[in-house]
Amino acid sequence: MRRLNAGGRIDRTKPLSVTFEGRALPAYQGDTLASAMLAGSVSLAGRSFKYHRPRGVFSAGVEEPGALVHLREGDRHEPNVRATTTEAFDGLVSTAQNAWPSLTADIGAMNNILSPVLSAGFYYKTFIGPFRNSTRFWMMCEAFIRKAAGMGRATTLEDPDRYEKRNAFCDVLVIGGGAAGLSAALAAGRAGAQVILVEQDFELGGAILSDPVGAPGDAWLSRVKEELASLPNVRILLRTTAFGAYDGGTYGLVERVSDHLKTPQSGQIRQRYWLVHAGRAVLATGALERPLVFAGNDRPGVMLAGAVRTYLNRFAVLAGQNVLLATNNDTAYSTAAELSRAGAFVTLADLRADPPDDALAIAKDAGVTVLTGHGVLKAIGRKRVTSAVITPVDERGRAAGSTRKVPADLIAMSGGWSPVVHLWSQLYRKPQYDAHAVCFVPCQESEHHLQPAGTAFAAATLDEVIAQGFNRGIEAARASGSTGEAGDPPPPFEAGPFWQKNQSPVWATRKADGSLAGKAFVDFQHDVQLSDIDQAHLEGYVSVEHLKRYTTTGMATDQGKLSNVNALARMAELRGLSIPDVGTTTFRPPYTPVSIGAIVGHEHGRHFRPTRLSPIHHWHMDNGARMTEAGAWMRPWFYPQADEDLQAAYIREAAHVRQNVGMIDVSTLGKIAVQGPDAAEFLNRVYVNGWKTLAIGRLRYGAMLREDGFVMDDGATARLGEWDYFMSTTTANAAKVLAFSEHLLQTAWKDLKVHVTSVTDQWAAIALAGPSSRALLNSVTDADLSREALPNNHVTRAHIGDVAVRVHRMSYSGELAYEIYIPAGYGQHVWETLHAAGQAHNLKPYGTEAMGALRIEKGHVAGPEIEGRTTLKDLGLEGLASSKKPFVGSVLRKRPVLTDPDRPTLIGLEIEGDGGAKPGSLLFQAKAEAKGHGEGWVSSTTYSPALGKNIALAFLKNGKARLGETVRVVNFVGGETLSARVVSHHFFDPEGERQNG
Amino acid sequence: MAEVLSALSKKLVSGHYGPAGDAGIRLSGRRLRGLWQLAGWANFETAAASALEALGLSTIGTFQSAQATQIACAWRIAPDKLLVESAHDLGAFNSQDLAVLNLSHAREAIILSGPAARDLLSQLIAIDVSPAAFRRGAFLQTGIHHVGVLIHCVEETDFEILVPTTWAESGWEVLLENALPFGLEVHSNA
Amino acid sequence: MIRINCPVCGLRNETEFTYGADATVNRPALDEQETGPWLDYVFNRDNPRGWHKEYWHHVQGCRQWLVLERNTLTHEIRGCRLAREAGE
Amino acid sequence: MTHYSALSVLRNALSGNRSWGRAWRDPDPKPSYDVLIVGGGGHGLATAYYLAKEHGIKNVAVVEKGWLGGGNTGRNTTIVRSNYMMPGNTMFYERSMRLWENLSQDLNFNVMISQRGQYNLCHSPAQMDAARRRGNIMRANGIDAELFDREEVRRRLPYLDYSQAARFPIHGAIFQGRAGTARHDAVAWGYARGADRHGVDILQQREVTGYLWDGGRICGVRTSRGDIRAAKVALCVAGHSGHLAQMAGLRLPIETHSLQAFVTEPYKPLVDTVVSFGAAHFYISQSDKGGLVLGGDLDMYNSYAQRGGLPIVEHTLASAKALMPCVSRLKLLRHWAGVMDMSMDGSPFITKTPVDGLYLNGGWCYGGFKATPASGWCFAWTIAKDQPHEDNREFTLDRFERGYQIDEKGMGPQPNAH
Repeated sequence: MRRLNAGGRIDRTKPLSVTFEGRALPAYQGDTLASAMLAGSVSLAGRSFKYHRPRGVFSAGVEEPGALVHLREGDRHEPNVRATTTEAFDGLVSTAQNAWPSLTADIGAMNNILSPVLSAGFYYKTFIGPFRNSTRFWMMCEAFIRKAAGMGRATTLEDPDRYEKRNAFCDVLVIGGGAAGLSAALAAGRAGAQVILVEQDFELGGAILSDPVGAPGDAWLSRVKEELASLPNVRILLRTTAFGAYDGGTYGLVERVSDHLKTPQSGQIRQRYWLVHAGRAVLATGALERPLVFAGNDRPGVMLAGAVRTYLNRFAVLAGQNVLLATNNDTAYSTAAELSRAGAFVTLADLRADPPDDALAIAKDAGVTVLTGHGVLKAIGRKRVTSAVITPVDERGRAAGSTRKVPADLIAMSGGWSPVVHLWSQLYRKPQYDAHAVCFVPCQESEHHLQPAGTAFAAATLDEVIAQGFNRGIEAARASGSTGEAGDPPPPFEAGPFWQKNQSPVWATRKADGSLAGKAFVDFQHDVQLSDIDQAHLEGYVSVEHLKRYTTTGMATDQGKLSNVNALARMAELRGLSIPDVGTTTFRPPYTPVSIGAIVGHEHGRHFRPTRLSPIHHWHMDNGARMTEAGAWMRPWFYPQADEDLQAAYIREAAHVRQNVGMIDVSTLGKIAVQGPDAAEFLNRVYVNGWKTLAIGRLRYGAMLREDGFVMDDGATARLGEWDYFMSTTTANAAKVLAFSEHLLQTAWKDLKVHVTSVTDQWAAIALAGPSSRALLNSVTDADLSREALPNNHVTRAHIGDVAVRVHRMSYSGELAYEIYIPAGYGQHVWETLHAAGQAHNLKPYGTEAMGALRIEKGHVAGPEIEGRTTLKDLGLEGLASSKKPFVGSVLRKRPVLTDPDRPTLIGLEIEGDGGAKPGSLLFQAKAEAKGHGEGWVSSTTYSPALGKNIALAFLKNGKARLGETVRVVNFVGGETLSARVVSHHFFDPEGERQNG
Repeated sequence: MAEVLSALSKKLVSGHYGPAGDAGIRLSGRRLRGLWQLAGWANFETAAASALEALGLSTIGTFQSAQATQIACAWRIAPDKLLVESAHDLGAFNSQDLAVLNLSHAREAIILSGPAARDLLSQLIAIDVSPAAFRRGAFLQTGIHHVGVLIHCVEETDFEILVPTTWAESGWEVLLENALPFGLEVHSNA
Repeated sequence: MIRINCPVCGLRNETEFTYGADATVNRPALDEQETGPWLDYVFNRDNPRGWHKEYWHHVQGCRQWLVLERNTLTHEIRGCRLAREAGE
Repeated sequence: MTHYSALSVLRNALSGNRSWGRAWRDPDPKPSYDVLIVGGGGHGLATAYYLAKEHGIKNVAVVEKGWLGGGNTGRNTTIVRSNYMMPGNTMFYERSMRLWENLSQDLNFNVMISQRGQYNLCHSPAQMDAARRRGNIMRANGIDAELFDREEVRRRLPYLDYSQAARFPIHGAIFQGRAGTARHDAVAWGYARGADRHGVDILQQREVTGYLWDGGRICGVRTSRGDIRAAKVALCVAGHSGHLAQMAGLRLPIETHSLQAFVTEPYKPLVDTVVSFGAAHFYISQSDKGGLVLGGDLDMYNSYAQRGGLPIVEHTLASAKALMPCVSRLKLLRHWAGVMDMSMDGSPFITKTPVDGLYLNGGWCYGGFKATPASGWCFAWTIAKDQPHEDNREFTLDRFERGYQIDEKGMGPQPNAH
């Protein structure tokens, strides 16, 4: 039990039930899972990625490479959870991952023995396999590798929790709630700016929280917090990570709303994704401590010094009794002194020969043994550090004198500090190397919307941290036009040497000959050793990107937060360059991993995309229709009677239309109002056929091309008035045709006085088709529907009951047919009226499948034929094109390949046999070998009840000349070959007597 | 008389949804009095003058601000387009210079109100809807869940959302889904 | 998130728009019969690294086509007009 | 140069891994080359490799402005497949597939070809019909393809959403079993090592700033570190083709767009294949390390910035959860972008250009990585013989003038729809 009896920022009145591997941990409100593990003397927390080496808690924050666990169970199970950032809650259940059969006896740890063989790039050099033209050998090996890799186990269950997205706007976004960020928020808030302050921790304070309770920082913190709370224009988001900086001053944040509870409360969301649009942002993200490199620096019990201090002061956990502190800078001295005062036996080995006197004094006053010019050569112990070999070192960190072994159950190390520049770097900016501060820092550019401050900007003292934060806050507020008085910065508090660095560039301890005393790691999760960097160098993988990818350093879940600088430093050493000359890799979002669910918000399941419903939709649902997707729309596919399947239903429905009368909901057709004095001219330009002569009350079928001369869409357009046309498009292309029309009218054809407006939503539409359609319609309308008064391709206004509708006489099915356009709100009423009146005429509704059968019988083209690669001629529509006028695509449609007489053109097929063909089958000459791309392909198929046979629409090379020929229809993936006779695609009533009757 | 069937007829079911307690959000629907688009060209304002006069309006107004009179509410939705809610039949004003289009059935009006209404909007649209930025009388054309809508701030916490009819039910469900955590009351009649 | 200042609707996220294309290519005159100008209009692009004049369509807003100048390296925008008011 | 094998790895391990030699040299440029390839990505290095190996042209340099493999070769989602339908594409991509199947042995470098199969899901009867047509063309050309119905897909991929709540129900899928993934970096490194072994000079950190001209003919390049002469100059700079062509006075049917990719934290095996969503542009696979690799749509606007925008991040992750609800609690680790040569019909160019001495390989759209071996192979052929191979005969610049658009998706002349 390592919990101290007093101190810390935990609430000892609120004990929590927390378990790891079934073992109860002593936890209180305010703990993290990691602090509870340490308090409960859990030294083995996980296993590394490659060698499955034992790993303990290493850090106290987001950079944690080792203590990754499975959190929660069942459908709330979550893998790869960092114990260090997991707030303890009552009922927390966690287990080990990446270990089998157990954490302590992990078979995968055998890899450790093989590690010399598993060196950098070993995959690339082995498993190539003995067999040419076969990948089997590798895939067999790969199966084992995949099982061993991968860290945590994912659940396959659906997530029960809710997520939410929220847009926010502010003048100043402050990222980080430590001394710099608090000062920035205070300044901007006082100046009157709208401020959002985000902090990833569950408490404000940053590094101040790692000071002992009651230290001067506490008073400073509570004063600043109090004032911030009093400013209504400052919004504080705790448990919130700014994960990404994007274009336009947009930042992505994830707020963990209820991850600190066992389950979200009723109605509560789990996480909230904030999209913040900020005028300016202040980057006050602090710095991360770097490890030192020595043999065994990954052993459980080796930790970052700052983390040890955090566990001591914030969580009242003494992580070891016998502490060896290794450092190359001043910050560890506070840690040493505080550990000593807490009762630990502390030895501090400083790689520097001459540390500053004030730091030395603080350590010595606290009873710490300080060994200057000393380093740790090796940590000893397998699943827990037991001792260390220390040595006097020269100015390069090499052993220079006799080594000795000292007992230690904790080695705390500080290799200096790296500013957290991730968000700044994400905006595709390269940080610069500051040789004095020994780290990469952001450049200061006064105009940029993201400004660094504090230790994120390598501020050297607390005074500087506060001043920078405050000034960046004022500047950001002023940039947004806030003019309020910001006053003076909160006066700095008295702080120990923790805030001063005086860092030495030495980061590794080696033997006198420059070699290491064992395995020494730069990347702790991916098990990248210093020797791997050396090997990469030997093999020529010397650029930072090659180094990273070849050794995988920096590619683990911590994304190199700990490893990058040490790896770079080694490569710089090997190449004889400075660190900045070697360069650095690009930081990419997210700063820390974010849940996919959070970013998705409500857009999942049926809300993945919106759904579009016809005004008559609910009638179909209430009357047993089977629905099908058509883009965003739902459409009736067929209306099964009794236990009919699709095949039986559509054949019955299609036959019924030809014999009696049927009706179908065609509200999904695209409808565009084309209005204005130049409307006819506009239509004349976008359609291939002529429109200048269309009289009011008439409608005409038209086709339009893309700019490149291929067919884009077809449909009928009616002239309703002098300047009013009503265009219909296919369901699929409605939006495209509208946007294309708007583009032409607003860019190239600004002189045309035309407006195009979607009226798809305004009108419900019903197609009534079949020999009895006129009689039925007559029974419910006041209009004269006689052949003389309303011939085919004419329009009339009418009433059905008291609803004013428009009746377009036109046919897609080849039958006597009408399309009835009804204001949407009356759509269902009119449908029901027709349905009721239709009982006397044996009316049946039909769905899209029967509609398809009818149009195929008639040889009308639709989506499968207008598939983006077919020309007017291919579709048998060449006759439509006017030669008297230019139109969209009229020039490019004449390119040689588009006019090649040998192109596949639309034909009909009569399929032999009972089964029918499948769309997508290929056509071959009857006796030719079935290979290559074929002579054509089948686009649409149906059983034709009218003809009593299976038919198809297809494209066949030079097809018009091949009527009567027998071709082979091959469906390779269905394992079926059929014979078919090539016929005209106008299968049924080619003269159109029925539709014109 | 045939009744206009709202596209939300299946959705406007009165009741309280989400956590118990005071509802942060109230949702209901409203039947539009009639909706018209007036569109013109270079001389749009002149061409629309008599129609505007009939509606009690003196100008075509400015972008993003609604003009409301006793008998109409007008939104300037584009430089040369006005969307007007009015019971008047404006079809008579159709001319060579003014294209009038009846859209009365093309939109459903969803009424969103309650203390959390602005919070809900901030979940659905990436526009500043704070009271200072989106004031009474202002309107926005934007997208909710990938569908173009018009949102009119009628009162401090009352908003009308004009949704294309065929998307209305889907849009309603998304509103409902996001409103649930606030506590939600649905009123079948406004 | 690219933010576009629509002259009608104000500053909006790119999600409300669809991208048009290069706005420097001019559609040939309607009666142009030569293939060359059409090929150039439909297929060929300068594709600059840097400032780029381009069309955007405010589909979930005022449905106006806009012409804006945007830097293809930095995504910075300098100027946005209605296409109908933009010069040739 | 060390021959790679388990034995060599063992031998080196025993000597502390201190005896490895460079995988490729870092030579000084010669004053003149027979062929100079601009762009040290997979395509450029493969071209150099096959020029030397297949055509005996060994006086070759590859000039790279940064570090080899640093462009799209190292930024893609590593999918390889040959499910192309259009004449002109089909056999080209199948050649690539066959080269992939022997690439590790050929290069003596394990490029980790993992033929774990790819499913393209269909969400409507119409999509099933389109998939059938594609599958039939593949099969008729000797390429493996199978069409599965909903139940078969469910049996094989049980973790997808088959519930009533799925917005786009799964009707079935087209499957290519030989498709899969390869380790992208290894492809660049393997070709680099292979080319180097044949005597090719790989010249890194030299940016081409212009051309050397001899009358109307290109006879070399200017670089940031001096001029280099060459009888033939070949561009393999997808993403920047427009820029380098412009320096030679050419205007191309290409726009540059950025395409994003995503990887999650590593997990134990969950997705054993490649799965493409048919209702939105999205696909998913799992790397050997365990990261779920997600691919999505273009950002849709011209961009040379190698970083992506948030809307596509949101869209891609929403697609992931729509397809596989269980990913909700998994975490995105990293997202990045590459800049693509988007051609006007979605298909590439491997061709001589109208400028004497200049050859172009570009316009790869979404499909560059999988094409790498065949691209290098066919480009080498074209450069060596001054005429295209049968498999790249249609990848010319004049195909638009002829009207031979190789429009795999039927989307028309749009540089961002393919």
